[in-house]
Amino acid sequence: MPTPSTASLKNILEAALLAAGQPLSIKQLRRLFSDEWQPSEVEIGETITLLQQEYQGRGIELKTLASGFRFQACSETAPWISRLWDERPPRYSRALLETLAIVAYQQPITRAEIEDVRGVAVSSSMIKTLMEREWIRVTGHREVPGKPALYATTHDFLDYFNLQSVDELPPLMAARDVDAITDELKLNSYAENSR
Amino acid sequence: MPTPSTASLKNILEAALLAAGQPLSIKQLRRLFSDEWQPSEVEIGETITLLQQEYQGRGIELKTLASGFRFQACSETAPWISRLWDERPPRYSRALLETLAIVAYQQPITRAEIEDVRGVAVSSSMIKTLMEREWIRVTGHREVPGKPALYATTHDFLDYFNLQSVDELPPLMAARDVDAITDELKLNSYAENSR
Amino acid sequence: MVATVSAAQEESLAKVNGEPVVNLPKDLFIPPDALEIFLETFEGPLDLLLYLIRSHNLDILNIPIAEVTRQYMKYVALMEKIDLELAADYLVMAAMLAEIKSRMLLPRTSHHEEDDDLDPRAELVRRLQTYERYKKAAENLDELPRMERDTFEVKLDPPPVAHEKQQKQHPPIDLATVLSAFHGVLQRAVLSTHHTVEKERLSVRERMSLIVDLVTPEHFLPFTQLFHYDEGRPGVVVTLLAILELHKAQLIELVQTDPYGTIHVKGVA
Repeated sequence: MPTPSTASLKNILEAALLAAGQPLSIKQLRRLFSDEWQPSEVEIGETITLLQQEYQGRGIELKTLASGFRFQACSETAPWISRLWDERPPRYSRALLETLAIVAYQQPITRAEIEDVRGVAVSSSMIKTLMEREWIRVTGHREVPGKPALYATTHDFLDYFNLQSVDELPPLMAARDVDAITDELKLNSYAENSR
Repeated sequence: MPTPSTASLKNILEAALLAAGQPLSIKQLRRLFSDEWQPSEVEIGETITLLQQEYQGRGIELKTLASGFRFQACSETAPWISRLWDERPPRYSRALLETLAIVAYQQPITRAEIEDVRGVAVSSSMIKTLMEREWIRVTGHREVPGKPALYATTHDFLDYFNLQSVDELPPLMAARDVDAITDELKLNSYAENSR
Repeated sequence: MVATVSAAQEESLAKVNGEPVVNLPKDLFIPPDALEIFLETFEGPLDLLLYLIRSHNLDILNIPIAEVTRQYMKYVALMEKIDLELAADYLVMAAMLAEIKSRMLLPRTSHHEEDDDLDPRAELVRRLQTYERYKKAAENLDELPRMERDTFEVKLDPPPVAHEKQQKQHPPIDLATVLSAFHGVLQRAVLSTHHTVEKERLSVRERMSLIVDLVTPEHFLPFTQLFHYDEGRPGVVVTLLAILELHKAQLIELVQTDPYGTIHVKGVA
C-alpha cells in the first residue's frame, strides 16, 4: 500500500464516500486503511467535518445519516436532476405512510396495534412491501398469545428520509390529555342528550 | 420549474454529473433545462471547465470522455477505494430472486406485470441491481399509455446459470415439485460455486 | 377550556345546561355521485368520521352523535355499493356509534358516580384523536426530503487503475435459489389466478426475444430470414407465433409494399 503522501486522507475519504453509493460509517471508512497507515476515528471524523464544510453551497452535500455519511444531490437541484430519468419518483400511498408513521413513532409495535390506531386492517402485502424496502423489520415478539411480531424501523428508513435518528422525526401533534378530555366531557355533560 | 436563482447552473451540473452514474454530454445536460431557463451549450461548456478546475487536486476528478463528462475517483486514491468492494458482497433478497425468476419465465415483461404476479411493488433499486448485474435488460416498450419498458434476461444470465437458452429453464408446471428440481440442481451447483 | 369554539357554536340558538345548542347545518348531505369520487380516498372509518367532524367544523370533544351517526350511515350505505370488502371495518364503527347513541339516550343515574360518569363518547374521542395525530404524522413524513424525489445518491466510477478487486463484487447465487424463489411466487399466484405459463409458450417467448434482437427500427429484414427451416415444422410454427405475438404487442412492424411482394420486418422505434 502506498504511503499517505500520495493521497491525502481528505481526498481518500472524499473519493470513498462518493464511490460507495451508500452511507459509510466512520468504522467502515477506517477499514479502508491498512496497519501501516491507520488514521484514528477522531482524525476521520474531523476530516469529514472539514469535507462537510467544503461542500457547503455546492450542488452536492455530505449528509450525516443514521448509518453513516452520504454524499447526495442538494434538494435545490432536484427539479433538474430528476429529469435525468424517465421514471417519476415513486409515490407512496396514504395507507403505507400512515402505517410507517405509526411504526416509526410507536416502535416496537405489533400489526394488531397498528390496526387499532388506524381503525382498519393492515394488509400483509403492505407489511411485506415495507419489509422488502427494508424500512421496517421484526425486532421480537410480544409475549401474548400468538406471539405476534414486533415491528420497528431500520437505518435504511432513516437514511431514505434523511434522518439521523427517530428523534429527528417531526414532533407528533399534541394530543390533549385523556384525563383532560374526560373532564371536559363531564362538564359538557349531556347537552346532546337533552336535545 | 423554479427559477435559476434557487440553484446555480454550476451546482445543477455538478449534481447531475454525480447523480447520473454515466457520462453525460453537453446536449444531454442541456435537456435537463426547460424553455424558461435554457442555458446555451457554450455556457454549459464553460461551466464544466470551471468545475474541472475546481476539482483539481481533490479526491475525484471530472474527466472528458468520448461520450461526455464523468466524475471518477482519482487514481491516487485507488488502493484505498478498491477496498470498498473487498468486503463480503451483500446477499440478494428473496424479493430480487423472485423478480429475476418472473422475468426469466415471463419475458418480455413490464414492471407493472411483475408487480401483478408478485402482488407487491417492485422497487426501482431492485430493477437497477438486476440491470447492473447485467442479468436483465430493456428489450422494448409496451405500446400502452406510459410506454413501460419491457424486461428480458440477457446472455450473461444464461451464462451464469450454465444455460444455453431460456428453454433450458426447468419447466414451470414441474416447478411445483420443487424439491426434485432442487436436488437435481444441487448436483450441478458445486461446479457453479467453484467458478 | 374548550380551546376551539366552532363557528356553529357561536351561532347557537339557545343554551341547554349552560352549553350552546348547535344548529346543525342542513347542507351536510352531498350528492352521491360527488361522494363516490372521494369515498375511495378514506383510509377507514376513523378517517371518514374525522372528515365529517372537521369538514363541518364540529368540536371533536362534543360530537353531536345522533347527527354524525346519521351522516356516517349514509356514507357506509354508499360504500357498500362500491367496495364490499371495506364495509366490515366500517360496520364495526357503525355499531360503536349506535351503541354510544343508545347509551347517551339513557338517563344518567347519578351525577357524581366516578365510573358511570364517563361520557360514552370518551373512547371514540380518544381513538379519533390518536388517529388524527398519526394521519398528520404521515403527512409530515411524506414532506420530509427523501431519496429518489428531493435528493439523489451520487454514483461514481471506481478509479481507472487496473486492479482485480476493483470490480464490484456480486453475491453468488445458484439456480436452485432462483427456482425456489419463483416457486413461492407460483404458490401465491396459483391461489389467485390460473394464468400459469405452459412450457410451449416458453419457446415462443424465447423466440420473441431473439427476433426483437434481430430487427431494428433502422432497417428492414426479409420476413423469410427469420425462419430456420432446419428446425422443422415446430420451429417454423414457433417463429410464426413469435412474430405474430410481437406484432400484436406492436414491438415489430410488418411491411409489404407490393402485392405478393416480400414481407419485411422492422422494429418499432
